[in-house]
Amino acid sequence: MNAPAKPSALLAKDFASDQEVRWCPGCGDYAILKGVQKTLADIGTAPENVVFVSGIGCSSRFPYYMSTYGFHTIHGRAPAFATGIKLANPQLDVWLVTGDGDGLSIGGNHLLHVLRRNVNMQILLFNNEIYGLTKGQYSPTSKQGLRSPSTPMGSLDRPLSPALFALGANATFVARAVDTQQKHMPGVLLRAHAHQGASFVEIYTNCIVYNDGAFASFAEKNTAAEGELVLEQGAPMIFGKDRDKGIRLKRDTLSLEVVQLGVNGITEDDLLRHDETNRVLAGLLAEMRNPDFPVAVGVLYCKAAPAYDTAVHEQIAAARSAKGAADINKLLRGGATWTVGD
Amino acid sequence: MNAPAKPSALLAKDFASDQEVRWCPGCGDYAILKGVQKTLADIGTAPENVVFVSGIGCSSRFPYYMSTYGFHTIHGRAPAFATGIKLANPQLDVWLVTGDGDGLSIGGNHLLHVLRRNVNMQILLFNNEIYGLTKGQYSPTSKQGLRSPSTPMGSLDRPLSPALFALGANATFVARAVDTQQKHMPGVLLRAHAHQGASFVEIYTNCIVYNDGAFASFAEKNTAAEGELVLEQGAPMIFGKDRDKGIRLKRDTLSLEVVQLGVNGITEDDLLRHDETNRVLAGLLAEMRNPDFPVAVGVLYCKAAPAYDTAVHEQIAAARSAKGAADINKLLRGGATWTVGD
Amino acid sequence: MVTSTAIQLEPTGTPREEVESVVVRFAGDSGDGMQLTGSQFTLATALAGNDLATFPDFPAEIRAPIGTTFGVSAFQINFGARKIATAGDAPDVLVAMNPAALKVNLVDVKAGGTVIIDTGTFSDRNLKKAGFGSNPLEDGSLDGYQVVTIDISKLTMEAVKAYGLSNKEALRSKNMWTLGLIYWLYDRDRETTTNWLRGKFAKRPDIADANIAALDAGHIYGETAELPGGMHGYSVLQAEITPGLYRTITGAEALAWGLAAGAKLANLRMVLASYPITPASTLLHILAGMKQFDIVTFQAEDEIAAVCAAIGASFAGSLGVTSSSGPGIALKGEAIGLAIGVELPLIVVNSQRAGPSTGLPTKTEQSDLYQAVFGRNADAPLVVLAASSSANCFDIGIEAVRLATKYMTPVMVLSDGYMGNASEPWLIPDFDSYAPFPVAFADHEQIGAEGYLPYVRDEKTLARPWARPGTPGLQHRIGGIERADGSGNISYDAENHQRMTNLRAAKINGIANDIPLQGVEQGNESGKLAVVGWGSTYGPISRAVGNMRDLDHDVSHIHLRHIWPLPRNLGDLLAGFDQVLVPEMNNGQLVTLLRAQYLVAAEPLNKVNGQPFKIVEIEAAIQSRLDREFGEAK
Amino acid sequence: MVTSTAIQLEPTGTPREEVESVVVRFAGDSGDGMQLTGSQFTLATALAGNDLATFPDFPAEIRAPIGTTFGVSAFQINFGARKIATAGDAPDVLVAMNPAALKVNLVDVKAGGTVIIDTGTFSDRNLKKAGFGSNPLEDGSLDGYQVVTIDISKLTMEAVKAYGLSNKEALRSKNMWTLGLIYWLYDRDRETTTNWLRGKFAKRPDIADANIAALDAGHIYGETAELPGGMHGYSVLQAEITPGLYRTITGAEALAWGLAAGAKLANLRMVLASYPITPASTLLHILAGMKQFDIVTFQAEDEIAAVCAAIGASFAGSLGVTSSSGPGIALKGEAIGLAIGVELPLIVVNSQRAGPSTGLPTKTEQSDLYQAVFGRNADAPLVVLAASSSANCFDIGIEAVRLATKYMTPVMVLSDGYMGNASEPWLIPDFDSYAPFPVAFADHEQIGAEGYLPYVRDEKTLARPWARPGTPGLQHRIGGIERADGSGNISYDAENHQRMTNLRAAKINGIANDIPLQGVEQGNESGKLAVVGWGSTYGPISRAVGNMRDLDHDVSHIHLRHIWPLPRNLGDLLAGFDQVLVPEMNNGQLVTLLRAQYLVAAEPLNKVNGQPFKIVEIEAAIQSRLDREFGEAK
Ligand SMILES: Cc1ncc(C[n+]2csc(CCOP(=O)(O)OP(=O)(O)O)c2C)c(N)n1
Ligand SMILES: Cc1ncc(C[n+]2csc(CCOP(=O)(O)OP(=O)(O)O)c2C)c(N)n1
Ligand code: SF4
Ligand code: SF4
Ligand SMILES: [Mg+2]
Ligand SMILES: [Mg+2]
Repeated sequence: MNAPAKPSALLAKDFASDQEVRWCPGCGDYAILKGVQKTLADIGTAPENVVFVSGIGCSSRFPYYMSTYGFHTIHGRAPAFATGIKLANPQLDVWLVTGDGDGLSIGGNHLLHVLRRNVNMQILLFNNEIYGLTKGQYSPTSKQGLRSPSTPMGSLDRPLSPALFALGANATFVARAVDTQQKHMPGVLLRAHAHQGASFVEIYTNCIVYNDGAFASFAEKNTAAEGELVLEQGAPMIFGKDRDKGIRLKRDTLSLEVVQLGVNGITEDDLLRHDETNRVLAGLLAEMRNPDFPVAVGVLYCKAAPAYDTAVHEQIAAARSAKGAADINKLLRGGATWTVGD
Repeated sequence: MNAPAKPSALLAKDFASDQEVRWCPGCGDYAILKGVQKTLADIGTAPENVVFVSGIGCSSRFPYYMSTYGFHTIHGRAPAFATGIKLANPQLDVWLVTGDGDGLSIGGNHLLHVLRRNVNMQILLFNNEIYGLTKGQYSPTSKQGLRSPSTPMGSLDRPLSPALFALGANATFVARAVDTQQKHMPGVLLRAHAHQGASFVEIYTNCIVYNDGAFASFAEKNTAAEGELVLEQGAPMIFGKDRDKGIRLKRDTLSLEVVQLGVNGITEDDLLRHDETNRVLAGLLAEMRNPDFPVAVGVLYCKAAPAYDTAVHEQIAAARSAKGAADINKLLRGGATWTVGD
Repeated sequence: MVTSTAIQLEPTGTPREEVESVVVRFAGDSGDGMQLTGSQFTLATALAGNDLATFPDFPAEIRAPIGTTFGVSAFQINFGARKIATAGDAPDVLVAMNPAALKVNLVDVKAGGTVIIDTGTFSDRNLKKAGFGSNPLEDGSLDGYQVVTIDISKLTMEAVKAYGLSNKEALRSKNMWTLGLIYWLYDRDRETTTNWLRGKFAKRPDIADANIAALDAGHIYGETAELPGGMHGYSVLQAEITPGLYRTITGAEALAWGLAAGAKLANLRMVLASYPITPASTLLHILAGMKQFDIVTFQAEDEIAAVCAAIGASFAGSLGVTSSSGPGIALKGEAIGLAIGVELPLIVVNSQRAGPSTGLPTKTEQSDLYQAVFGRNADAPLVVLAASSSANCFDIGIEAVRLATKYMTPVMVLSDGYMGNASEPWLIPDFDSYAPFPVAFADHEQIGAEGYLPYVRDEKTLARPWARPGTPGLQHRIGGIERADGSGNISYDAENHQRMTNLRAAKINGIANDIPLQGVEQGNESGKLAVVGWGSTYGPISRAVGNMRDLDHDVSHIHLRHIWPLPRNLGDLLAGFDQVLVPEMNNGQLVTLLRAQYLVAAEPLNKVNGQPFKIVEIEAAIQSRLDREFGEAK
Repeated sequence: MVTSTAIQLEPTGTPREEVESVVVRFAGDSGDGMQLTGSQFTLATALAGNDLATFPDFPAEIRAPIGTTFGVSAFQINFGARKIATAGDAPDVLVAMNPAALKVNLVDVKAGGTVIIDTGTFSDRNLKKAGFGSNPLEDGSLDGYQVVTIDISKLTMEAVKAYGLSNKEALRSKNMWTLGLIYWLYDRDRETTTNWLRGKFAKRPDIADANIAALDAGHIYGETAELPGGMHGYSVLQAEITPGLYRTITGAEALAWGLAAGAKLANLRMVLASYPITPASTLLHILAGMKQFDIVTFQAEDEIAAVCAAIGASFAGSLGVTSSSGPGIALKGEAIGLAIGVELPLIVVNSQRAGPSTGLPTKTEQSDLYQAVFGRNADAPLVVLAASSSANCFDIGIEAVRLATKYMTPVMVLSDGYMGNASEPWLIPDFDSYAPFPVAFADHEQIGAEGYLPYVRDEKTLARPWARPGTPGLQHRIGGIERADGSGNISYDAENHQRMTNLRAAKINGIANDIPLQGVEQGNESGKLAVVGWGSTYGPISRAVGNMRDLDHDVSHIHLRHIWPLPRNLGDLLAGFDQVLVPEMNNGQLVTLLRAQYLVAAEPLNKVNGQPFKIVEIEAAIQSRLDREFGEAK
């Protein structure tokens, strides 16, 4: 494979393609695009080593806007394409962009399997809780009761939690970011990139046309402090405008509660400290929902495990050293043969 | 719909069809067939109200052996067929039979969605950790390293835990049974049947030809007592030949440990009591694996939630009473019309 | 073709020129409400007694940045005093609400046509966004057109000033101002639009009032202002139209209602299982709002789940329907094979769009005929129907239900994005005049010595019985593995497979005896040239053939609605023509079928640029075939 | 056809009758090792210098209950001193290891043929299990056959007594005893089998010894015992075979190796992504064991993931291959459309089986031609190749890689269950004699003024360049929405779509200039009747045509390996024949294609009972066509 000279000091704009961005004005995806371009610049990878792969949806138009290699595939199947790319060339830095419909409706199975196999890539699921591109039908993450063109009397499906789904799929890295939080996002993306294996990042994004304000209770300037818990490894779980609230474990029921610091003698020491290697904790955090709880963002779970694509190529290397150089003529003559004389 | 007279005192054999059972001699599926037939007799449903739906696989031949209505469909899609059946007629008692390949490989997405939607049916996943019908390739539940025709150097995929997957899918009922445990199975199946919504039951079954002994460490006569924890709602978690071992919660790490009753003053009161309404606990139990832990069987999780198919028909009823009797002529004449005169 | 025939006097005394038919295109930014404008104009035109046809052309983007060419939305209407077959080849009048709309649409306008422009939007910034190097109003680009420049933006603002709206809200009435002007231009009544505005903005009467004020202002402007370019009013006489009650209807509506009607005639609950995809989603949306008809709609997790749920519903005794567009239909192929094998009714609606793969989702094409007829593994015949127009979708929907239930077979219905969205006037039928075809489910009488046999066939139709789960004594098991003739049990028997394969084929082929003989739409039953079409090419073919016949050319129009099996007289019919021309919005698919079936030297005429055929294109092709024949005859 | 030609003397002095060719079928319970027996006999026969062909026939069940008819496994071999084209219409010799095997297979045995029966298994219980009302050994059912009854079970037990095996283990050698007897019957050498047993049971020498003892005992029995039914030894002379080094090869092996060879010639890593399905899994299994060839195999979660991963691998610069059988291929249709649109190399192998739907997974059929050529949404042409025999799979594999990489296109390879499993002798080619066709990936030289343009085409092939991610400066983005000619960027432009549709079609059609002209396998280049076949009907057609030509009939055999595009001379070639007959193991698919393409009145000859054509069936069809022609000529 090519080992290109590392370009020095890449800027976010070096990762922007010449294509006009065609999301609706005000769509949350613009902010994610900015965040990703910044992250790539921070990482400093050469654009030619990066591949963006996506399915179909507004979010899945993403690759066209990056100056890297890009493959806008078909609806729901991006994880399989991405897996194929990594199997062909594990050196490539693969980023997968999908939506809540693309990734969890038609593509749920592929997402499940790429996560459990732990193929080395970053998976960004743009969750706007709606089908944007097809004009506003409810999605598997839409809140129950949503009225949409296909559910005029309100949707009846119980929504999936992408993070909980990923944990159930045996994912090794599960994180969350928010379109509006440009300062926070690159940190999460950097962590995802650093992780060996399938790094799953749910990004809340506002579809201004069909589901405006779906995350208003925590994703806006004036609601973030109260509505959100920013996770940090080892740190006590504190949130609130005045940093006066925290999360405590109710040990006997294996559940969480919100407590007020300073009230009833509660101190930081009573609070849960984030341990991103604990899957059970991650599951509890994933289930925190407004208004009873703050929504947890940041790295919910991260646990080292061998990457699938690496292991595949180790087997190939092992076979080559065990069986010797491949020789087609030898292959054809292996096993029982006989000669017919002239 | 038909309201057939309830036949009195049905026997297991009343649920057997006239078709010769064609699994390999010694296959665990025979025992499940017996267990299911017995359960149906215990329930006392009329066979004509019961529909067995399956995908493709050895396990999926199941419907042919039942005297009920049966639909042997295509690989992986049984949950969708079953959903359609319930949407057409919620009164039918639908049982879905699938395998670890059928249900979790090609069919993972449909299983995910039928669980999250909570469509009222019983889902029996026959887990033999192998593809039986196609002659022994590894499956998504196969242990890592399994050598199979498609993985001659050992499989690299990290296996799924069906129960954990179901919990991640927001399932409302998750249970486990074992082919060899004929006494235990009907109880679990009765519970599954009683639950309103999608009841997921993983049944460990031995593929004697391609994966013999996969569950030997807990599913055999001489290993069950030590290898297995039989869950009962509210009961302390005790197991072992001498009922001298138990499961205790390590509160600070949110994890479980095996303890010896009587040692270090440990008594029954120190043990966890099963609470099947606690999803976090269910997740912990689902992850217990031999040899460090006993395998939990019985009802891991059960929580009431409205069934999807019922809710769908409630909307229809509501629309009918709100909009009045359907009249095609009125429909065609709704909105702006005009008359062209002679 | 606008043909001036007479000069009438306006009430005000201004002369109104009488024309036989007109093509108007409204074009503006996605946010300018051009589709609404178009549909209001359509309704008013229908009420005025003209025949008409429309072509809505949406941008591919959900909401492209304002002012860009890819954000342009257009609506074309052709209306007249005679039978109207298509939305028209080229607009006589283009309304361009901004530079981008002008940029994209000017090329299509007929030479010498009228171009009405809102100069209020022709800022430098907007010109640049639209990709104009210089201002087309000044650089001579518009030479050769009748140009009418009006600052519609400003005039609208003035008209609605009284209602205290924000600038943005006020400007939203621009389309109504424009509509008012066009209403004046063609002497349409404003009342329905006024009423519609009152209903739509019931909760915001200020907005309703503002829109009505704008509408009136546009109209008054026409009446009173001295129009630039010497524009004057026209009148279009009423067309000769079959008397009766009419409405406008889109293909998607007609199909939804046709399926509902069919289910009613079959006395079945309908279960529509679908997954959203452009342009098929509309059918799901419409049926989702028809729950009072005992219609269950299910947005499945994907297209495979959708078709499987529909088959499950049919197994359970309902009418299973699924709908999608090309790529989604491709995903359903395996399951459709199962429905063919287990012989259950199933309706699969394909709203075709341009491909391959994702292709051009918002552009029309009719390139899924191969997929419909051949697109499955193994020998897997089914019924294929194709609607020929928006309104025809209603009858095709009913026919699909009839055949699916009578023959226990999947039926594929081919529609397309154009037909689905385009509306046309429809003489509303009396539903009571449709003969019911209630399904006779199997009952205990079908239980014989060997029990109930789900694969014993009706001798005439070759259909197997349909037993509804829940019926005592009829328990049976079916599946995708070959089924024994009679019992339906798994059978690996070689001769049984041969027999069942033959039976499946014979059942579908036999349907040819239960569908109408193929007729000729226009022209003789034999002759020099047959133009054979299917689907939404009906309009342009019929007008082109009509025009050519008016010029005394020997050409006939044959239009297929039954694609598989083909009508049993079709081979003989085609044999009566010297030449057969098959225009299709694909690279040649029906033509393959006809050549293979009848060894007739049918020739393709293909167009795959996402646009319907123009009449002139087909006229030219007809001419060239006829010329060639004369050439040979020399 | 066994034709006695001379009497030879055995070493022992017994006469050995010389025959030209023989058909032997081994049949027994799944557990009886009939496939192993068959393949050992095949090898010994090849070493003896005969030509041969085989037909393994597996039961559908994994492991049906012992003794049932649905658990019967059979292996047929046709071998001779002349060219052998098929596994033979009807066995001369049937070896029936139990009543069920007799029950299932007797019907096929040639009248007067030999039936060798292990009477040790003919217990009442087994007879009942096999569904015999009375004992066929006694009730006259076998009248008309040469019946050789031997208690093979007992003789085997005796032969292996010395090795102290359990009864069950001992009885497992029955097949070797039988093989020994048949080796004697046809004068085959036991050495390779002895060596093979030693290798196979290297860890259980006692079992190896027992099997060898059984093999020897069977042989000695033949030499010494006075055989029932007057059976005596035969000899089959060596066939005239091209000199060289040979091996036996199944279609699955040949295809796996052909693909590996092709990848090597293209200088590419291969990524095979597949999902298990009968009978396609074998290819996955074989390639999974070839990692040393830099072959990545991936068992995906389903067929869709498999094809998508393969396309992903091609995007990344490897050779993406996916394989399945009919129902799985149906699932891949949507993604194949993407590969067609983005124009990446992809090989899709379809090991066809009987359908529709799940159908008869273990039975053969060639009914996926429609799906291959037409089975996708929209105008989506690709290359379709069909192997004509097990050995031909090797060259077809290489050709698939050549065309996929040279033309940047998906190639569908049609094989079938029969071909995949059947082995035939193969003159091993010298791989060094194959011309390499290394892929020239795009490099910085392709960067022009507008940057790198992934859709600028090679003028001759119309292929676009292939740029490997990781290459600096060639970053580009492609996808399923229509791509602008040149840049590949999303384009909604109408004329661009028309142009790209035309280019895609022209590229595939142009391949007709890069494939061999269609030749005639046997017979003249024009004449009264052409029999046109494709795929694994090669054997029976070639023998049937050969036989009819031997009888001086004017009939030719044409066999297609390139199904799409068709060879450019095919139309002219077919036009030279009065009649064209197309035998297919389907309900008539290639025949549709030929009729549509060339307006030739080709007629179908269909067989869909899961079994290959018999030679006599094709002979009869040829005769009837020739008769008819004479009839017309009168
Ligand atoms: C096979 C197939 N089915 C359906 C579609 C239509 N489709 C395109 S995007 C989409 C859903 C998009 O939702 P999401 O993934 O949430 O993306 P968003 O637009 O919200 O970013 C659907 C249903 C398609 N293109 N292909
Ligand atoms: C579309 C499709 N793909 C693949 C297959 C082949 N196939 C049949 S069953 C099966 C896997 C069976 O495994 P599992 O579900 O675990 O069932 P088991 O046989 O082990 O009971 C596969 C791959 C098929 N029939 N259809
Ligand atoms: S529809 Fe929604 S998600 Fe799509 S671009 Fe517009 S705002 Fe964004
Ligand atoms: S292969 Fe395995 S799972 Fe299938 S029937 Fe045999 S023992 Fe059972
Ligand atoms: Mg979304
Ligand atoms: Mg299994």
